Amino acid sequence: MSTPESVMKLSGTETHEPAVGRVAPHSAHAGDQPGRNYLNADYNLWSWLFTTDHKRVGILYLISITLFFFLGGAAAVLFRLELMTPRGDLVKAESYNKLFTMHGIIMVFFFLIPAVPAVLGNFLVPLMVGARDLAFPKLNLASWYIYIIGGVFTIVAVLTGGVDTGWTFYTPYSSTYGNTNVLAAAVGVFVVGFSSILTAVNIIATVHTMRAPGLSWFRLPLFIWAHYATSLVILLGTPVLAITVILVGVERAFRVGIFDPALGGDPILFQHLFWFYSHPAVYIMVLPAMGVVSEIISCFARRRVFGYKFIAFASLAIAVLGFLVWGHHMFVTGQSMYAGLVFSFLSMLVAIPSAIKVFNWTATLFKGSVLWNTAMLYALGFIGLFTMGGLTGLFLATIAVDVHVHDTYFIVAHFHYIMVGGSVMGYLGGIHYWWPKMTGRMYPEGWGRVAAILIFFGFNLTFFPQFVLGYLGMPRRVHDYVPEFQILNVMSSAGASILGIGYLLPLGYLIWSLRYGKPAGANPWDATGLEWQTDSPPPTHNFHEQPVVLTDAYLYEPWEPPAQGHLPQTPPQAHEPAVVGSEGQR
Amino acid sequence: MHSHRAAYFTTFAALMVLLGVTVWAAHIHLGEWAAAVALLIAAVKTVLIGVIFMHLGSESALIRLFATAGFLWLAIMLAITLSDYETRSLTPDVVPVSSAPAEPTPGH
Amino acid sequence: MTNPHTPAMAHHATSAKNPLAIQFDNLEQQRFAASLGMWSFLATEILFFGGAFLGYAVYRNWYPHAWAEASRQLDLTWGTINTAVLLGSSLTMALAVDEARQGKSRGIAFFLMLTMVFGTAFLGIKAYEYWHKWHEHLIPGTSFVWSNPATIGPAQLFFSFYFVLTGCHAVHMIIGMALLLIMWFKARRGDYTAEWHAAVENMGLYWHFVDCVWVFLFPLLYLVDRA
Amino acid sequence: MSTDFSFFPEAASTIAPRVDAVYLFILGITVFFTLLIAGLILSFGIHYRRGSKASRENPPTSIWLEITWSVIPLIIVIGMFFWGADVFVDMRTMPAGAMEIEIVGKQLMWKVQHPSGRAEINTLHVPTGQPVKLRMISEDVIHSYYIPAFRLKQDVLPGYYTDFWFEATKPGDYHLFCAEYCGTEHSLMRGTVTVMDPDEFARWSAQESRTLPVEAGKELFERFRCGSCHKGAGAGPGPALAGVYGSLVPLKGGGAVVANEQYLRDSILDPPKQVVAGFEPLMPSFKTLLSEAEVLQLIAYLKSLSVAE
Repeated sequence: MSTPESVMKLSGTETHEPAVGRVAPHSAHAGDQPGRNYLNADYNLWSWLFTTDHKRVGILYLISITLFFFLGGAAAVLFRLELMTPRGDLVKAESYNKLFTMHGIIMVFFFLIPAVPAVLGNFLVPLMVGARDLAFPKLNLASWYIYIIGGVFTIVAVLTGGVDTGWTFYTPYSSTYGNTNVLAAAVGVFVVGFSSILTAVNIIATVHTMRAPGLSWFRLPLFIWAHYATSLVILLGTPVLAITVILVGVERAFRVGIFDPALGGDPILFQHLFWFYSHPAVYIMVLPAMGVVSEIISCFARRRVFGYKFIAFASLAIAVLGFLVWGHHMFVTGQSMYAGLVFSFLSMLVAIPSAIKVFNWTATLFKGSVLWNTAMLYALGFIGLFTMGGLTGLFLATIAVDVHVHDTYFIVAHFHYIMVGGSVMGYLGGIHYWWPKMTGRMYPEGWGRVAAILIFFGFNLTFFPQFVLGYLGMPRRVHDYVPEFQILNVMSSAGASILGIGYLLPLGYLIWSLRYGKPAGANPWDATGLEWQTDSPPPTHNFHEQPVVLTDAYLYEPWEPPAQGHLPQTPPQAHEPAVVGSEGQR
Repeated sequence: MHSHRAAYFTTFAALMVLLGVTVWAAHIHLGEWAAAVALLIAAVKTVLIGVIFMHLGSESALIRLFATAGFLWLAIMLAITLSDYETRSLTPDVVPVSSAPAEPTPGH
Repeated sequence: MTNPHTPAMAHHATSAKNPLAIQFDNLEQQRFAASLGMWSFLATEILFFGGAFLGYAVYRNWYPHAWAEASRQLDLTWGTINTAVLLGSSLTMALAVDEARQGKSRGIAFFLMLTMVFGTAFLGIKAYEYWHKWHEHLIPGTSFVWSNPATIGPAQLFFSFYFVLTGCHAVHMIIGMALLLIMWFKARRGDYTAEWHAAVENMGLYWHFVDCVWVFLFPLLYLVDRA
Repeated sequence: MSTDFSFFPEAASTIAPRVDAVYLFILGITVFFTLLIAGLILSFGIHYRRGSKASRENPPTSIWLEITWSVIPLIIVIGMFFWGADVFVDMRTMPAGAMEIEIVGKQLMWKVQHPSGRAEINTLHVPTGQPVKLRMISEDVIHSYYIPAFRLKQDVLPGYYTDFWFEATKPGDYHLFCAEYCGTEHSLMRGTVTVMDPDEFARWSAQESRTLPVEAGKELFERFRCGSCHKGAGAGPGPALAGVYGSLVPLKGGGAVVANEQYLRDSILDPPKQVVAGFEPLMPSFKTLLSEAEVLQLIAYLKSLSVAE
């Protein structure tokens, strides 16, 4: 067991004893010989494909999610090239429609929703709460297999002709008039929903029942709060998407009119059911990234997060309010005016918790000692771009403006600012911040910063012109547009190529670092948090000795250990009271 | 651990009685209250099954919260969506042409 | 520091004699996690069926008369018997869990078998009802035959929701029956002890939930307006 | 239609400047807060960068700071809501006596029917200074009739009428887009909206002497011999149609409904759906015999019956 890092790896302020004590409960694992960790514990394929180690499932997810990210990205590059010219000349209309649908489905269901929770969440939640594994390891592996099965269905649907309904599958086009593989894609989306449900069940059970002694709720890292709130949203939202996809599938397969107006059905009912899940889904995508940013900001500003409780409760508020606002996607369909006004008001309220978070993160930098390394660049980039994304959401919540900009590129720009500017930057920041912990190797800092800056500017050049295009009235999902929109589209396409290169860089140097990266110690950033109190890469069961948490999270100021014996008052949920020092009384 | 067998049998009997009641209630003319009554009886049966058969009575508050959260969110979904359907015909459009007030429309 | 767990191999099998999984500290924590996990899953099931109930509520609100007319086509006697059968299976499942709490393996197996019998009876009656609908040309789509032209559209909507709701419920029943069969073998093998029987308890939660879904489905589909 | 590049769309309807005002207000808020946050991040980040000599004792943790940046954004967004709602209610309140144009959306095509009898495909000619109400329906999937210069769009649904109104202010040609993805040719479902002065519009309307929709409706009414059942004052098996439009129709099995266009359309295409009290559902469905455009003409005729009384 390596002794806690006493000397600060990086230049800067005073050293201190990390806020974690040691106790050896009867269930410690002397079996983990030094030098054995979860990566070299076993090399054959069997041990990877049938692992129940949450860290290995996280790595499996990392690989499959990266594949889908570049698949969706390739579709994006293709139709960005198409949009360089007003005439639809690079690809036919059908293939353009299939490309943007593939981009939508793959990016939403196979990258953004699983990315942070399934990769970083799976890997870190047990480590951060001081547990040896997730509550249901076999379910965790099943979640990855379900994800792969869903992925296979979707890729088969794409390869055998593609889907051209858009990722929203609006009826009656998807159920009656469209003639592409809607059914196969619908099954793919239906199946992959269960993957995130299982991840959510795992995270909820782990956070509630397996916290380390002394780790009360308000000592949890905000990463855990964010993932807990996300898991609640996944639990309460995803099944509605499942039944919606079944209803569309039944209507399409058996020629039965569930949403068919000819039989008295209502196509807007589909939109209600679809958006009841799909709006909370955008919070599933961004909340975990917020959790990552809270960790990074606090670590590299060497400051306790400003307003810890406010950020924690803001995550829960977003999770709850997120379920009340879906109607703002339907202001201009046949939805009633009064319902529109109600949804507009509620959509305004949901902006407040996000605003609170942004202000708190910014305040955390005040009087801190800020280190501008790669992870921090991504985190600060997240805050800037997420602020723009959130504020442009106010245009869409204001019902009068939404009537004009609905289904235009203004909307495309808004959600890309939140999804790409927010979630993807947060995801990349998290990957870089915990890369040493996951692989035991340091990534090349210089290249990391270059990629982060390149992505930031490539992103802005891609999506800022789309705000202007949107207000000018360019509709979404068109491969052939009126000539005066061309200049802005060319700018956007130029930005897209820079962004594409920006994303390839991390792929390159991170893989390179697996072999040639500097070995990273247990705590290269000298961060607080239980995941940094074990080796990098961690042993199969995470901790050599069960850690005990003595104080609040993110304690970067100087700190003296409390008098011996006076320790955690609020034992975690299901444990007997864990009083340290009295051996064996567990 | 002693057996709760007696409690289960009485609960089962209560459920069968409620089944009879709900069938009987459907045969009397309740008008639009029929749906409400049927749902109420079903809710009572569900609570019975939940508290006794599913041991919610003896579970911790957290699990009871998770048990009710699902129904709460379902209620949110139903309430807001049905409010849209109820108010859809109330758009403040003009009173139809034939009985439009005879005031001169601007701009003519 | 010796510890009851075998050296930290990734795969660590729990068994009847040593049910404590490696990631848990004690059996109470493991049981609580299993129960919380099951209830989280049941919350997703509530909203899964809830989505279909939303569609049902909208269309019943729009076409009350058509849906009452369509609902009268369903066979009420078989529906009532089916509900009673399912409540019965809920009782036997609860008794199975009760036996598990007392560690009586033979009792668990007996009541699990009884639950499966009731479940099979339910699915049998349901299959008969489906055949009856097919026979009466009440399956929505091109082959739908309906006496009153006024309500042929909404009637098809009713039967679409009838088949989606009862179909999803039946699929949940079939999955439940498969799990019961596996559990029956394990119970006979003595895998469940008074100290550790979370699997039986979770199976009970799942089965009672599927029963609760039918408790709502029965009045909403069969008893729209029999006055 | 200005084909040269501009950053801001033209405003050619009475509602457009009001929408632009709300847009610019929110734009101001967005720019202010974005610069505020970015500025704070950069200044804190640089001033307190690691190794800098800035003083770092007693960092503030005041509850008041939290309250301010919760309440102030709340007030701002509530303000946005009310301003937006005010403009939206005016958008959705159809002015009395507006000129009613009927639009039928079909994949790749907008068929327009003017009360003056003129019909158009993918174009729309409207006069300035007069409220125009578009009643729209789709024959297949959901489309969305979108005129950026008017800042207005409304989805066009199959089976249900949707409508929106505008009052054009600036003569000229403006883009017309389909904003809801509707299949392969979604991007080509475009057209032009031509705004003309009232007199020029009158001349345009009179140019081609097409049959008025009311006359076309009357011709359809006679061709399908609707009068054989719908005799005057309920003499026949069908209810009397004179004066039915806009009246409160009691329904068989209780309840009543205002006989608006939707009710008339449903009663033509799906007669037994809402049968009038005191009558039997004998009327056959005309769903396969009439196109949406013909239904609109019949409804125009029925409305003329009520005005004539």
